Amino acid sequence: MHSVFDPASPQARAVAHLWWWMFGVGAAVWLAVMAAMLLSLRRRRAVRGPDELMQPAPGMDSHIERVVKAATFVTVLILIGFLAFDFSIGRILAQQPVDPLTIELTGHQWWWEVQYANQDLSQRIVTANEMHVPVGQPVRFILRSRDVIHSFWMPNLTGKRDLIPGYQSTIWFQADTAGTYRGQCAEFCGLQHAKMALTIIAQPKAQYQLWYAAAVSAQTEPADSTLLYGQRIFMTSGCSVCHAISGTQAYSTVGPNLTHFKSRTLIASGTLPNTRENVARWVLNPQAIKPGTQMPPSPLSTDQLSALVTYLETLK
Amino acid sequence: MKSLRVAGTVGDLPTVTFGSRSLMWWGTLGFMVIEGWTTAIILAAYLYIRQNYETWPPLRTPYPSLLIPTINLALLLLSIIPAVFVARAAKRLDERRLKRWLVVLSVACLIPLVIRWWELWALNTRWDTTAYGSAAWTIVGFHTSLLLLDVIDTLGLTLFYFIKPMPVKSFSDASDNSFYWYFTVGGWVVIYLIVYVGPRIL
Amino acid sequence: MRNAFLILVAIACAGCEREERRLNQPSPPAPTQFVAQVPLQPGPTFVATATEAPFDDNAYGTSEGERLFSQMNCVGCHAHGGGSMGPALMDDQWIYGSDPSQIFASIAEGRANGMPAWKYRLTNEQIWQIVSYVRSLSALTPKGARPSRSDQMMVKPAPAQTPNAKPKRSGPPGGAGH
Amino acid sequence: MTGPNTNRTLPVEATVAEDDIERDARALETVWGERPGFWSWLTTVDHKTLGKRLIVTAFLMFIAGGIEAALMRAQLSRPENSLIGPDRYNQLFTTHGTTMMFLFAVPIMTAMGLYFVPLMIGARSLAFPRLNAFGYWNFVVAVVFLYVSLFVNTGPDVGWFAYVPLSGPQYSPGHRVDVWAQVVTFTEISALCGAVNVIVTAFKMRAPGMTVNRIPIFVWAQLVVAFMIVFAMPAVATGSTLMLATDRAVSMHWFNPSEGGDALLWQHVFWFFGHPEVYIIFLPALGMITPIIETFCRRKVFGYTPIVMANITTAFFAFGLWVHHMFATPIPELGQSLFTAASILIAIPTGIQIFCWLATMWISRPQLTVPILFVLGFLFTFVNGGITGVMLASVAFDKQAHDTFFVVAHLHYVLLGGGVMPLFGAFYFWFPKMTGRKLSETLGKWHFWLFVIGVNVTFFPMHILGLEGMPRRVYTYLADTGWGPLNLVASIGAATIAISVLLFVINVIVTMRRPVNAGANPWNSSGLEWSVASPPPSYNFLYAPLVESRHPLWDISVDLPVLTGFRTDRREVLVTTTFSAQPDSRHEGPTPSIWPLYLALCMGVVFIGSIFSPWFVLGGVGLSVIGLAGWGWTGSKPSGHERVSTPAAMPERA
Repeated sequence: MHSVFDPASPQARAVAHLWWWMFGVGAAVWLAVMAAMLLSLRRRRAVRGPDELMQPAPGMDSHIERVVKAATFVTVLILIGFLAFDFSIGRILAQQPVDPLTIELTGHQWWWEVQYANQDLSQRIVTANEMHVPVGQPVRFILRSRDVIHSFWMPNLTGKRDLIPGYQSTIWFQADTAGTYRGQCAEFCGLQHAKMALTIIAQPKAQYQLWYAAAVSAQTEPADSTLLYGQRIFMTSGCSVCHAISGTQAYSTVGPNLTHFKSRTLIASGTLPNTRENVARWVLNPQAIKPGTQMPPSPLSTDQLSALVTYLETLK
Repeated sequence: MKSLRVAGTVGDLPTVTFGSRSLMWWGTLGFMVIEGWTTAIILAAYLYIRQNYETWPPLRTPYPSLLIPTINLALLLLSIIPAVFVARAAKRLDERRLKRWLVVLSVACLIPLVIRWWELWALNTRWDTTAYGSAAWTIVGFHTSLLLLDVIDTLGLTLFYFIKPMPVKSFSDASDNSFYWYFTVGGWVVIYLIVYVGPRIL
Repeated sequence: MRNAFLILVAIACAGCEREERRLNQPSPPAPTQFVAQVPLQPGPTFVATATEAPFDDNAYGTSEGERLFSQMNCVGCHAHGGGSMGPALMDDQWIYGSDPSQIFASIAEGRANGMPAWKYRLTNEQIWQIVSYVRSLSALTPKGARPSRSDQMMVKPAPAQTPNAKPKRSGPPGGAGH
Repeated sequence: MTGPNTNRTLPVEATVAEDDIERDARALETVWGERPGFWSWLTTVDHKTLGKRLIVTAFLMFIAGGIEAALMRAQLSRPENSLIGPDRYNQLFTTHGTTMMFLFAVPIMTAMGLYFVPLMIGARSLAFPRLNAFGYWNFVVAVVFLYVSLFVNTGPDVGWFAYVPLSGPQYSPGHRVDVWAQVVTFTEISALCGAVNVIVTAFKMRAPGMTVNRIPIFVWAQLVVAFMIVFAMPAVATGSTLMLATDRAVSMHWFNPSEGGDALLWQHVFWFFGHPEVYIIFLPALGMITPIIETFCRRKVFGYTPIVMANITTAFFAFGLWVHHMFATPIPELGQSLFTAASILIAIPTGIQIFCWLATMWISRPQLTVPILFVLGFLFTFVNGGITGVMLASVAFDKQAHDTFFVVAHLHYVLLGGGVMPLFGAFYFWFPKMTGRKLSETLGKWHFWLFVIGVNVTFFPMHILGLEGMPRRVYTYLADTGWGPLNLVASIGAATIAISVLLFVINVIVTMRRPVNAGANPWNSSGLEWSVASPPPSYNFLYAPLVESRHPLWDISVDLPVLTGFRTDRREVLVTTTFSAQPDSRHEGPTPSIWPLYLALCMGVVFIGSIFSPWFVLGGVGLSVIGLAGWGWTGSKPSGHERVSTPAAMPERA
């Protein structure tokens, strides 16, 4: 699933490498200290035993002093070595990417706004919570926040970077192996901080190009009457006030962009699989699933709801 | 209990001491360090905020005016003189002269406190317009609370000396009060330079 | 001693009320009775009593109202309460009355000269939240629940820092305007 | 040091007559003693009464924090658990953090200092007893204010660190964060009062002959921590009161990015205090370990000077590494790597102390009583936490582990392992001195084993959870994240900890029913505190003990050398010079007074009132002027027999 232990990018691999070395040396040091502690109890006395004072024996003291000095010296050596190792890993992470794919990520209270920047406006993609990235090409994120501090973190791909209002920070990685990677907001940001996940799908370049072309293509116009009825419900009831679908009159940027909504694997910021029944349950009462989220329950009747969901399913 | 062997007597030790031999002096020093460090932190935050602005003070915010603050600074510096005389009289245990200089010190420290109200508005900005205004008001406001605390101490001490018989150790407290007053005035000089003169230089 | 305890309990309940986060609760109903704007009315005359906005003394509801006020672009016409194309909301001049039911009607049904009807766009709970925020702009709601400054530019004194509005009769007699 | 009668030749030794001791003891008891009754309960200034009271209050806060932790673990035991909603959970984890850090850890460590420092340095009381009372009552106001607020649904819900802008005026409506800001302010005042007291007592009131290199290591640790408090607490007091509270109450723009404010400024100000705070909790615990090891290894600790130097070095380094809490923020890389180096180097002084203890145990024959068991538990748990701490110092790794359950595991290993275990060991070791009764060893062993097992079963799985992507402060998690089983193990561990603490409470209650039969020195230890009765009389020392070595009770063969000559008709304490501890002057201590409590309530009116309206602040200041007048008035009662030491010394006034 997602963890630091199976890295999928050079950055995460470097850190995992550093981690396993630290774990090994750390465990060895800990075992050594435990051994010293337990062995020091070899001549322990009964609690009720005689308690005459032990006068310091000069011979023993100078010997033990040399041992303590040696132990301290070894500790300093280990720490200095570890410091050097960490700086070398740090330099790997600090290299600048060469012609990266740039994605602008903006944190909102409890979802992620994703924008594929591109000079040619027709090639721009605005989506939410889910991103496709090409394998083998560096991807650079420009991170901003519209409200509170969030933190972008994909354990398999790279370390975390905070999104702080008033700051623009950047982080980059290069996915090596294809796959679906999950990450979650790592800085406490309010009521639904626990369910503010995002997904990155790393695909070989060819598949990525296909996805990109589909994502940029126009939505298919609703053909039959139920789809038209569904679209009208979307436009007239509260949906279009917050959500936008490019190619229709809904253009509000308050909520996540729903263009090509059906092509996403998860909805509600990585909380539910994108099935018809989940979408219906979510639209009817999102507060039951994510109490405190900014989307209100919708006063739709059952047939209005099914028409709306049918329309949403056409947004491939 | 082991038996006790007399190894000396403390009977002939003094009970009233001055300066760093007395506990109260160390307590005063402790709180001076705390308040001085708090002022240093706020000043550091003030300079940290400075990084967020191209121009300092921010656009359309006038410089703090210098007239009233400079007058108040002079008054504060002048008030060190009665404080020195209070300390000297206290060390000589001369109660009559101590009372006289305490009255002078009380007046000399009350006036700057009153003027401080206009000095706050001499910042020429409100606390809720920009971070610059907030920082300036917080620093001057915090020092005003220190000034108020010390004025209360001085007035209290003066009042006590006039209305009740005071023990000898209150002389030591009087010299500690002067010691604390030097800190309050010294702290204001630093704040004055950074908050009032600083914007013209930073 | 007993009434001191009662006062404490009263303060505690006010605290409870102000701080409550009403999550996943049914939407408070739209008002059924509207306070009359004009004393002339057909049929038997009756004077509706002032209604109670559900979020007036709830800090979370009022802050959600503030969020909706900017997200639904009310700022476009009313600015941050000072008014531009739309009327000002911070002063004590109320064209359609300042009673919660009247403001609810203004938002839900819309008003002349361009005020859109939000009845089908927003749920009742959201409209009530905006009602409470609008009333807090002119300091008609309790001080503790009014929002403090926002993280945007400082364009107006924060509602929490404006003194409570003196009750002023607004509009024709019979208007609640409390 | 100047002083009229330094190192005069001491008179020929004479033992104090038995009936003189009786007479002086009775006289001092009347002068120093506490009259029973509620009024004297409120006006007490005895550092032992206030110390015990602060320990009990802080331990109640430990239990309250523990209950909050148990509720959190119950909610996290299963994925998508609906036991506690997000709003209630946010209040719980914030109050858990705030209670444990501000209301339990720092106060109980300073309380151990306030109780034992006078006893260990041979002083009759603290330098400023009424200031100590003022500090305690401020702490009580903080406790009452936080927990009343929690029960009226106004508990803070933004984390114990309250990062802006979430804790700012726009994203935290209502008064929840104001409650947090004022609770922090009260605990700062309380800690600062304690710190000034400990510093001045340790500098000026040591027993004659206790030169700087004869100060017990427990006192050294408390002294170093007091200095850290003096330089760390103002940072958060400034941040919470002068910046966050004013931002929320009067629309200041310290943290408003649109008006020149800066969200990172809060993190700098908070963590500049935050990291020294965890060392303020940790160093006193280290100071408790040395006397325990010395007593039960029956041997003077190996390396007194290295341990003292290590304490001082840790204190300095602690102020130089706060940015390692902010490695994920857009701070330039070079700056971050500086703090990596500092964060790594601070491990060396603690390492030296641990090597010295291991050396002492190696070359002696330790008795495995409960206190030393807790020291072994400390070594077992803390060394693990220390190593993960060094790992977190690396910028690269911290980017993967920051704000995840890996950090939760690290901080609990170092706080529970490094702080609470030595504290429990200290309770078992000094309980006979405080109450005159020994805690039961069998119950103690059960408590020890359950606690160590509980801590490790609870927090070791969190290392793995953290590296598998589980962020901190989440009220629930999805089932398909695979975090369910390990969270269940952690919740079971939490139950074990709860049982072990319950066993400790039972042990205390059972022991308090037994007769007072522990005697002055039940463990044959070496400190001055073991030379007085248990529980110690109100005046601590009948006569000022003359100290001639680091371990007074072990190095004196027959009888204790003392300095007599104190007046027995008023509360007299001995003031000595700072470095060589030569007797310098006698100081009259204050008598019980109500003004500390009154002034603490005025502080309550000022700070709690400032949330609701600024007029409370003016009213509170007015009330506190009356308090200051009362404090000064009772403090300056003329007493006829004063002897002045000034260059123009006047003859003794009749």
